[in-house]
This record gives sequence, structure tokens and C-alpha cells, in this order.
Amino acid sequence: MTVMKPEMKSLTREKAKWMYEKMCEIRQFEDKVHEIFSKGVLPGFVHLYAGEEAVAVGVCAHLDEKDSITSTHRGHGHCIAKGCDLNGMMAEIYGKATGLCKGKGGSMHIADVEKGMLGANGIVGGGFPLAVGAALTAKLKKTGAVAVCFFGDGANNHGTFHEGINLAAIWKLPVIFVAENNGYAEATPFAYASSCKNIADRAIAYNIPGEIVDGKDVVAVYEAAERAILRARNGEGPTLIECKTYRNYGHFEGDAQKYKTAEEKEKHIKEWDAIAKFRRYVLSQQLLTEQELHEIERKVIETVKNAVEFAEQSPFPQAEDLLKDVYVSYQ
Amino acid sequence: MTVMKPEMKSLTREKAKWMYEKMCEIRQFEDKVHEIFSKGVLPGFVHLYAGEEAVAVGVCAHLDEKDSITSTHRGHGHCIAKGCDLNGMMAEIYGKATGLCKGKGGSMHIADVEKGMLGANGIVGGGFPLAVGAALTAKLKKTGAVAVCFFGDGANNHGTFHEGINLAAIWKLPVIFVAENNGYAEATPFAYASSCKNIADRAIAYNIPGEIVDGKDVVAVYEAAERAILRARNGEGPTLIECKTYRNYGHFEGDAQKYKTAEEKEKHIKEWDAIAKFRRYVLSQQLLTEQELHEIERKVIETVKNAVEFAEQSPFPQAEDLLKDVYVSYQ
Amino acid sequence: MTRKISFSEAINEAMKLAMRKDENVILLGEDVAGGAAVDHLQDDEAWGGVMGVTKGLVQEFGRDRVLDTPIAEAGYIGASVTAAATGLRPIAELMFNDFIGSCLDEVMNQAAKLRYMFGGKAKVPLTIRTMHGAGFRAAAQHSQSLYALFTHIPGLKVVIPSTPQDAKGLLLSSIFDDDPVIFFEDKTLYNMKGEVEEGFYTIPIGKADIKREGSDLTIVAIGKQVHTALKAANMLADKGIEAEVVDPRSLSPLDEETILSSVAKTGRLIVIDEANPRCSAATDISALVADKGFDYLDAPIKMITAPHSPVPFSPVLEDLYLPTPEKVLKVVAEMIGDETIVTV
Amino acid sequence: MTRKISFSEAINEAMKLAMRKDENVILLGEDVAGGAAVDHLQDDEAWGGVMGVTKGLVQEFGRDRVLDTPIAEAGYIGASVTAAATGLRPIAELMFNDFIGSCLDEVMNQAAKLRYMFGGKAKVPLTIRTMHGAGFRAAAQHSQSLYALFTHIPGLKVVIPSTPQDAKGLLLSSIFDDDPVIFFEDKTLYNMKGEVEEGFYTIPIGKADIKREGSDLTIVAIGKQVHTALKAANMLADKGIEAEVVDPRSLSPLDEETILSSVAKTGRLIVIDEANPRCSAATDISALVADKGFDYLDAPIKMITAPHSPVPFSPVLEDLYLPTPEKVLKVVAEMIGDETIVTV
Ligand SMILES: Cc1ncc(C[n+]2csc(CCOP(=O)(O)OP(=O)(O)O)c2C)c(N)n1
Ligand SMILES: Cc1ncc(C[n+]2csc(CCOP(=O)(O)OP(=O)(O)O)c2C)c(N)n1
Ligand SMILES: [Mg+2]
Ligand SMILES: [Mg+2]
Repeated sequence: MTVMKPEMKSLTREKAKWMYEKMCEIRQFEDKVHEIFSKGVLPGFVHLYAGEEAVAVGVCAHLDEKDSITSTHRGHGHCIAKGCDLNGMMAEIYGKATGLCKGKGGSMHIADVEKGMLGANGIVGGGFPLAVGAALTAKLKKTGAVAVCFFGDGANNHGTFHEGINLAAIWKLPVIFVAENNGYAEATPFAYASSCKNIADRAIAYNIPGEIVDGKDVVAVYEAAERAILRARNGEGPTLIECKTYRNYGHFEGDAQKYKTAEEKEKHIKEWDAIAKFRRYVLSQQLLTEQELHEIERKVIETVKNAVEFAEQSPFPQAEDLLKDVYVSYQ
Repeated sequence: MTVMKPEMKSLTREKAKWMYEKMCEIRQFEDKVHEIFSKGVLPGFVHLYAGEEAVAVGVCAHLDEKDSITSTHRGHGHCIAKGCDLNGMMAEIYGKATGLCKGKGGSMHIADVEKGMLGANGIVGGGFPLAVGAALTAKLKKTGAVAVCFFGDGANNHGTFHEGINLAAIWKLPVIFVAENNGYAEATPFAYASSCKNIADRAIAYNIPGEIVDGKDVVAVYEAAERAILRARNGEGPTLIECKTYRNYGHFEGDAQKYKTAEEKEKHIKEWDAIAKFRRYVLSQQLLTEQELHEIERKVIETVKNAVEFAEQSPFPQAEDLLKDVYVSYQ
Repeated sequence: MTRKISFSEAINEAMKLAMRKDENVILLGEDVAGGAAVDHLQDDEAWGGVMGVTKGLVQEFGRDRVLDTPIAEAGYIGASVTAAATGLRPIAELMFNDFIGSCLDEVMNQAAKLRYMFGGKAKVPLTIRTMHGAGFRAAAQHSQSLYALFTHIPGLKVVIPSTPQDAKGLLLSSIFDDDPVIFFEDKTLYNMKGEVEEGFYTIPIGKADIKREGSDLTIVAIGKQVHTALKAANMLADKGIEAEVVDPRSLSPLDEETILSSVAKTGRLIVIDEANPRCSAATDISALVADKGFDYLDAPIKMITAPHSPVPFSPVLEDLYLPTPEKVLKVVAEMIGDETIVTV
Repeated sequence: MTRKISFSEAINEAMKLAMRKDENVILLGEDVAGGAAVDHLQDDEAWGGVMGVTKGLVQEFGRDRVLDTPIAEAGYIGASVTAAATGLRPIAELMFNDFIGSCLDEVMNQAAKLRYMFGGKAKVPLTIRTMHGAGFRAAAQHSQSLYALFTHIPGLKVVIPSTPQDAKGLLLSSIFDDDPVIFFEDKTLYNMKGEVEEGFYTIPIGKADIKREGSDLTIVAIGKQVHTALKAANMLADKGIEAEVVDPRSLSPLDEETILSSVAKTGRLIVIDEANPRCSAATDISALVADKGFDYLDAPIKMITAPHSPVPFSPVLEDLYLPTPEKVLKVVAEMIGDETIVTV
């Protein structure tokens, strides 16, 4: 794993607290979904983000609601980091009327456009052009907003990667392309499917900066994102950041994951765990106390528990909802 | 214009003669089509290759019939260099039954699969995956053949560029990707639409060699193609060659070409003309004599004249041809 | 006040008016301005689209609002989807509808579904203008009429005008519609002239237009084929047969009522659609009437379409490929059992 | 000799037999082997496709003939077109038919048109296997049934089996057909078991199968909906109504004759198609009969389809979205004017 040495610049106590909380929320949320899924309660395909928390959180720590993100099929982490309501998310995964998309989208399409979360996406590579579009609005309407495109190592070989980044580059749009290189696309290793050694190496093809970051180190991600977002807001165009990371669970719930080795799982899931690492960091830097961390952890468990209860107690959509929202005025 | 110094290796007298003849054929063919089109005789869209002869000829000089090429909307030059019959080509452009595609394809779809010419293509970027497919057959059937993908600077921003080259690279397929960078895609300059300075710079993204060649120098193209084809036949995978060139006519017949400057036209069309340059070269190297060249030029005029006569005297397709060849057995 | 202008001028005028009215309206596509970043180019020398339809727009609105794009349909059409969802009102030009193969995902899975998947919490006010149609000697990859593909996909609106007046009013409606609209322009109609109202006006999407009244049979014709139908109707009138010509103007939504009332009156239906026949707009309209208008019918429903083949290049074959007034007459002759009407 | 195996096993078996018979048959797609280049992976631990349909093939045929691809549908589907045109006989897997948006050009403008554009001097013996269908709680981008789009495009053949026995025989025909075939597999049928012949056999493309004989009405049902039709037919039989169930098995070419003769016998037609309704296979079959079978008809042609909306995620909505035997009964009740049959 190639790693950029993080160099602290702007991480405040408040930010650190927010980051730790969001990382814990994601982990707790995903562990809980995993548990519920295994009971056979949840419908459909579910792709969990556990293990990759540092990426979504390190990047979104710089964003506010006017900024946009596009996400992937593995979108829960991005949603949480971008401030989506956990009750609404969980209800959506259950297909309930109180879900963020009224139960019509499900895990693969959770969105909250008002919060700048432009949707999880069932189409690999779907997010590249979509991030470009949000950035185009930002540029033409001079809102000062940026757009972040999260994508996987598998998506990096899709044609939209090329078209999206080239467009952002020639128009100098405020986009940050964030690769979540977790080593696999389904069961296919990154090294088999990609002719490049690193995704960031491809930045040269677009004359934009490409940076490799330890995706298990939220501070490193935070720093890299800061540089890229500054560049974007200054009108200097897009950046490609590659975060080397790992998904703790399978591709989707039900995947036996035989393609992984025991050693890599041990390393990534135990030794290099992003939350544990950040916990040690904030303690060692005296940004947060053991007690504060504990308090956050307790609160998060509560939040996610409430989300599950909320989802379970929520009603399903009504028959008449089936044909609503196809058009602004349905014909 | 960045230029690689050519270094002669294997250019024989016979090859030089063939190359000169093919370049002259292309020029003469295109000039003639231009002339006829301006009389309003020819139907449809016609994109002329005049000015770019050195690219098709320098590359195809290494190929035989088992090797494949994929082409573009600007395909006449590739066809001629790959050995297509000029009578059949001209008749095709006229929409006649004797055309290479029985009049059903026209200028944008001339093909001769038996000759390894897998078709001009009306879809920009369409050729990348198609070249990969021919190379896949070659590899799996161990034919020793290579596939060449000719494409424009405009095509270099299409998603298929990315997907096609990546596939060829990971599977180490015998493909040579030949960019014909003539500075424009329709009226849009390369420098505006492409975030890279050179198309060859993008080779890094696929971990393959990328080379920039003076596309007006057929010897330089010939040399670069030789290296790439050798590599391909040795199982070392694809190469990206960028030929800097220029189209002497407009994007299509009818284009006023206001986006070009008088100076650039003067330089490219007069000073740097590929045929004149090669003519000087073969004379100076005493590969061919003035008389031999003259003989070729005379013959080529005759050949193209005959092609036009052939086309004009050929019959149109019959009504019953309309529904033939939709399927192998039409239902 | 009206004056005679061409189909292409009417479309150009609609875009100009829309861009004047709302600064969120932008135009993007390949060479829609033309000659981007060419220093010496005077704006009036810019292409204005491959057929000149967008000529002059970059002069008035500048290169920030009239954007030339790379040849990257997935890229710029996809970007238009979220540009629309985040506050702009883009007109994206897909030069030929045949190129939808490069960006169907962005249209089908993103633009069309965003609102539904997000539970109604997004809108996509995007207009995709695209050229279609055979007869231009442009061969198999530049001559298709693919509106059936879009009509099949819920979440899209599909508009297809047949006259300059309709084109302008429908394009203005499309641009200011809050749903994604695919707007089809037949490339062989661009030079057709007609009376067009001055100034800003809209024609509602989803409202068919009876282009000719008649009581003996109904011809529903799509896009350019409205003119084939009108020619055939004139020829039929000479034989004492009065055909009603219905122009749906949009395929999605489809004005079922107007079609059904016409058939209720005439008892006979012919659909003219120059697209390929299978799973087409022709079958769609037939099936509608075979269900909801069955009791009105006195005769089988006939469809006049292209054959099930790609568009051939050779002019002689392409002319055979398309519907003609003569083909309509032949069908009518069979329908009413009077062979004499084909002998014009 | 037959034995009971599942729909997915039948498909797997067809591929295995084809690959044994002809070394030019290769299989490529995302994770069709699974775990490419993972050293420690035992071949039997390889995924064999996202649903396990291609499991075991890489063991027998090796990674040269069972190729995992990057997520690059335009790339590998496009490559399959010319691999086919130059001597191989590829089976390309498009994991979900919803992903056609990433590679429509390669299918529509290349595979389908190559032969015609080249004047018959090429053939494209390519089979694209793809998953479709709602009911899996997979939401709007993984649940579509898009066969109408392909049926609209000349040059393609479109096959859609409803039983394990048909799936195997039709897939073998598809693989050895010299034209490009899109082979649709309903993901909710994979576990369905049925009697399947052993060994190599083919079922011709373009030949419908009468899955149940009946004299009172004809139900043409597509893919999985054949089972909806059969259930409804059984329920109707209890009421003394005998429905004939016709399974077209391929939409392009369509066996018009079998459909028309059935309607000639019954005088009534219902089409069940779980795809979206507009410009659909349902309208296609309706329109066919409204033209060529009009004189046989005693009642309006009815279509039972999904509504004109994307597929909703929520199970309660998705269940409402799909055709059901109850919906069929309701339509039959209206058709024959007997309300009592709906009360089961
Ligand atoms: C266009 C498209 N092709 C294929 C798929 C099926 N698919 C879903 S997720 C996935 C793997 C994605 O890998 P990666 O981009 O690395 O993301 P990760 O799952 O590792 O987060 C694939 C092939 C899809 N959803 N969309
Ligand atoms: C997918 C697609 N998009 C757009 C077009 C329209 N078009 C035809 S040629 C062309 C320009 C191609 O430029 P380039 O690749 O540089 O080739 P050149 O014409 O310079 O040889 C465009 C935009 C097309 N044919 N296909
Ligand atoms: Mg991955
Ligand atoms: Mg060019």
C-alpha cells in the first residue's frame, strides 16, 4: 500500500468529533444492516461500506449542503457522511413509506438532493457524468460549490470515467474524483481488470493532479481532500484522489468471499482498521478524550438502534403511490 | 509538432514502391471524389482522407490479409491501404450494386472483411472495441494476426477509447491503436476538447508504450508501426501511436472550414505534404527513380479514372435487395 | 403575427427565446457553437451545429451558455441530467438519435428514473434535441428513427413535431417542462417552410393536432409522415374519400382521446410511421385502438412503416424503404375494397 | 431421457455442451468465471457469475475460454461483435439487461447492422445472455424487461424462454445461430425446476409453443408470464373457460402464424407482458392481430403489463407492479361480460 504521509493542517476538535461520530455511525449502521439482512428480513441487493469509512468521512468533512456528491451501489457511507438522516435511510432500506425515497429507491438509490446527496447508483460508473453536471451548475451559477464523485476500482475501467474526467478537466470544473480502491470489483481483483498500477496514475491522461492516499487513514484523506477542494473552489479544476481501502464484508450480502485471503482480512479488518486508527490518533493528539469517545460510541449505538426501530415501525407505501412521481405531473 | 526522428530499418524498394503507389491512389481517389461531390452527383455524407495518406499507408505496409483494421467515418484511405478494390469502393460511394457492400453501406461503411478491412464506421469511437475483438480471435486461435484501430483525435475522448485500450492491455492483445490527430473533430480543435497535450500521453494510463510520430512522414509512421506490430506479434500487448497529421479538405464535403487559418493550410497542404516528402525521400535514397515514380503516378490516374467509369456504368441495386442480408437467413 | 420561416429557423428561434427568458437555459453539444477556442473565428463563422440549426446562439449568449462538448455523449448528456437536477434547464443536443447507443444509460437509467427512485424529491428539466429520419442518404447509422425506444421508457416525454409552427411551440414547452423530454427533429424537414407565430408561445405536450378533417378513415402519422398522409389524403379526396389526418405531436404522453374520437368517427385506422415496425409507435397506436377503440372499427388496422431492416445507403433502396402516398393509397384500396383508387 | 433440473442448470448445461462441441465457443463477461488471477482460489470456489449460472465452466474450459472482463460493457460486448465476425462464436454475458445503456451502440449499430451494411459479406454469430425481470426487490435499475428495445432493432434475434427445457434448447440454437441473438433470462426463474432432456438438442428460434390448449380465448404470454397465464388458465378452467396459452419463445422473429391460428380458433386475445406498456411486445402482438387477425376477433384485444413507471423497490409496490393471475381473471371477466369468474 502506497501511502502519503499525512501532515496535519486544519483538523479542529469539533471536526475530529464530527468525524469520529460519522465513522462510528457508518460502521454501526452497516454492522446492523448486515445482522438484519442475515435474518432474511431485508429485500434486495445490499452492499455494505464497513471498512471504508475513512474515505467518505475524510472527504465529506469539508463539504456543506450546497456541495454535491455522487455515490455508488455501496452508498450508505456516503449518505451518512453527507448528513442524510439515519432513520430515513434505514426505512428506505426496509422499503418503507418513511424512507428517504419513500421506499421507492431502496439501498441502491438512497438520495437526498436537498442535502447535496445526488443518489447512490446501481450503475457502475454512473456517477462520473453526474458529478460533472452538478459542478457545471456550480460554475455557471457561481455558487462556489464543489461536486465529489465517489467511485470504485471497478468503475475506473468504465468509459464514463474517461468521459467524465476529461469533461471536468477541459472545463476546469470543481469536481473531486475519489477512487475507493478496495482491491476488488465483485470477485475480480483490481490488478486483473485494470491495466494501470494505481488509479491515480490515470490523472496524467487528463493533465490533472492525481494523488494516492491511505484510505484507512481519515486524516490523510481529509488532508488530500482539502487540497483538492481548495483547488476546485479556486477554479483550477478537478483532482483525482485514490484511496487504498478495503471492504470488510463481501461484495454484497451473501458473498462467500473466497477470493480474499485470511491474511489480508486480518490485516485490513483488524490491524489497519480506520476507526481504531483514528481513535488512537485523536487520543494521542489530545483532540478528544477517552470519555468523549466513549460518549460518541454510546450515542451512535442508540442512534442506529432508533433507526431500526423507526424503520420497523414505519408503514409500507400505499397502492396509490405506485404511479406517483414518474413525472412532475403524472399523465 | 513533436516529431520522432525516423531511423530506416527495413524499407525495401518493393515496399517503397507499394507505399508510393498507395499514397498516390488515396490522394487521387479523394481528389476525384471531392470533384464529383461538388457536382452534386454523390449522395450522403462524405469525409475525405486526403492529407493523411502517410498514416494509413505507413501502418498497413506491415499488414497482410489475415491482419485486421478498424476504421472511421473517414475511411477511404484505410480501405485503399488495406488493399480494397478501388472499383468496388467507388461503386459503393455511388450506391451501386457492384459496390463492395452492394451499395448498402456507402462511404461511411465500406468494408471488405475478407481483406481484413472490418469497416468504416459512422460511430466515432466505434472502432476501439471492434479492433479488440479481432485481436481476441487472433490470440485465442493463435493466428499470429494483429488488429489495427485507426481513430481520430475526437474519438480519443469517447468512453470506448478507455474501455478498448484497457481491455487490450490487460489481455495483452495484439492491437495497435493509431491516432490520427488532425487537429480537429468537425470544427472543434483537439486542444479544446482534450485535456491531454498529446494523445500518446494517455498510454501511461494503460501501462503501454505511447509514441508520437510525424504523421506526414510515412517513413516515420512505417518505423513506429513496425515496432508496435513486432511487440504485438510477440504477445507483449498493445501500443498507442499518435500521428500528427492534417486533413486537406473540410470535415465533410460542404464544410467552409473557417476554423482553419490560411497559414496552417499553407504549411500542411503545401510545405509538409506527405506525398511530396516521400517522393523526395525515395529519390534521395535512390530507392526509386524519377521515371518509376512518374510511371506510378500515371498508372494511378488511370486506375481512379477507371474506378469512376466503373461506378458510373454500374447498375443500381434491385428492389428485392432491400430486404436481403438483414439476417443470414432472412425471416 | 406570423411569417414564413423554415423548420430549422423555428427551432432556432425557440431556443433563442427560451434563453432570453431564463438564464438557466443553456445549450450544449458537439459543435453547437462550433470552433471553440479558435481565436481568429468570428462568431458568425461558427458552425452552429452540424446542420446550422443552432447558428447565431453563441453570438447572443456567449460560450458560457452555448457549450461545445467533446465527443463524449455519456459524459455531457449525463452531466446535463444533474445540471438539470441542480438548477439549470439544459438543452442537450444529441446530434443524431443514432448516437443514443453511447448514452442510453444516462437517458434511461438516470434522467428517466431519478425522480421516481428518489421518491419525487428531484426533477430533471432537461430537453434532449436530436435528429432522426431517413431519406438523407446517410446510411444505417445516421438515418434511424428511434422514438419507440424512448416511448417505451417511463419517465421520459417524447415530442416529434411535423411543422415549423409546431416545432417552435413544442420546443418551448419542452424546454420549460420539468420532466426530461426527447425532442425529435427530422433532418429532411429542416428546410421546410411554414407560417410561424412571432414571439413566445407554447403548444402543450400531449395534445394531438388534427391536421386535416375527414370522415372516411383516420390516418395517424408521425413526424414527417404527416406530410405523406396529407398528400395521400389529397389524392384520396380526388376519389371522393375523406381521410382525417391526426398528428400526435408527442408519443409520450400520447393523446389517446383525440385518436380514439377520430376512429369513432371514421371506423378505420391507418398508422404511418417511418421507423422500423416491431414494438414501434405504429404498433403502440394500433394496440391502443384495438383495445379501447375496438368497437368503432370496421376494418383491420393497417400500419405503413419501414421494413424490418436497417436503412440502406443506395438512394434507390432508400426510396423504397420509406412510406409514400402511393403506399398509403394501396392500403386504402385494400381496406375499402376498391382497387380503382390506386390508379392515380 | 429427461431429469428435473433448474432453469439455471439448464442454461449452464447448454453452454457446457456448446463449448464441448465447438472450440470457437467462448464465454465472456463480468465474473463469469470469477476471481480471475487470484492465486489461492480453487476453481470450484470461483463465483461462476453473480447468480452462479456459469459455475463450473471455467474448470472445464479454462480461463482462455471463460473470460472475466472489466466493468466495460461497450468494450467487451463490442469486442464480441468482431470476435464473432472473425471466427469465434462468443457468448457474452450482459449481467443485467438494464446495463444495455452502457453498450447499446455495440449491439444496435454494430452487431445488428454489420451484415446489412457490408452487403451480406459478414456474419455475427454472437449470443448475448442477459438477466431481466422484476420481483427480485432489485429496484429500478436492476429489474427492467427491455426486450422490446431489441425487438425494435432489425438484425437482432430476441429469445426469451419460460421453462428449463426451452431454455436449454433455445440457448443451444442461439449459440449456433449465425446472427446476433439476445437471450433473456428471468432472474426469478433460475430456481424453477422442470424436466429437461439430456444431451444436445435444439429448439428452433421463431417457433412458438402452445403451452396449454384451449378454445375460448388466447393468452399470449412472454417469458415468466407464461406461468401467470397457466395459473390463470387453471383458475378459468374451474369456471368452465378454456384458455389457450401461447408462448412465443422468441420475439424476433415472431411466430405470427401460431398466434394468428390460435386467435382464429378462440376469437379472443389477451397479451401478458411484464415490461412497460408503451411500444412494447404487448402492443406488437396486439397490432399484429388487429391487422392480420382482425376478422377472427370477437372482442377488444387486452394487454396486461406493468404500468408506465419504473420498477419500485418496496416489495409491496413491486408486487402491485407485476401481472398476476387475478389481474388476468379480471380482464377475462370484462371480456366475456361475466363478473362471477373473478370471485375465485
Ligand atoms: C454498468 C454496470 N455494470 C456492472 C454492474 C454490476 N456490478 C455492480 S457492483 C460491481 C462491482 C463494482 O466494483 P467497484 O467499482 O470496485 O466497487 P465496489 O463494489 O468495490 O465498491 C459490478 C460489476 C453494474 N451495477 N453496472
Ligand atoms: C458517437 C458519435 N458522436 C458524434 C458523431 C458525429 N461526428 C462524426 S465525425 C465527428 C468528428 C470526429 O473527429 P475525429 O475523431 O477527430 O476524426 P476526424 O473527422 O478528424 O478524422 C463527429 C463529432 C458520430 N459520428 N458518432
Ligand atoms: Mg472495488
Ligand atoms: Mg480529427
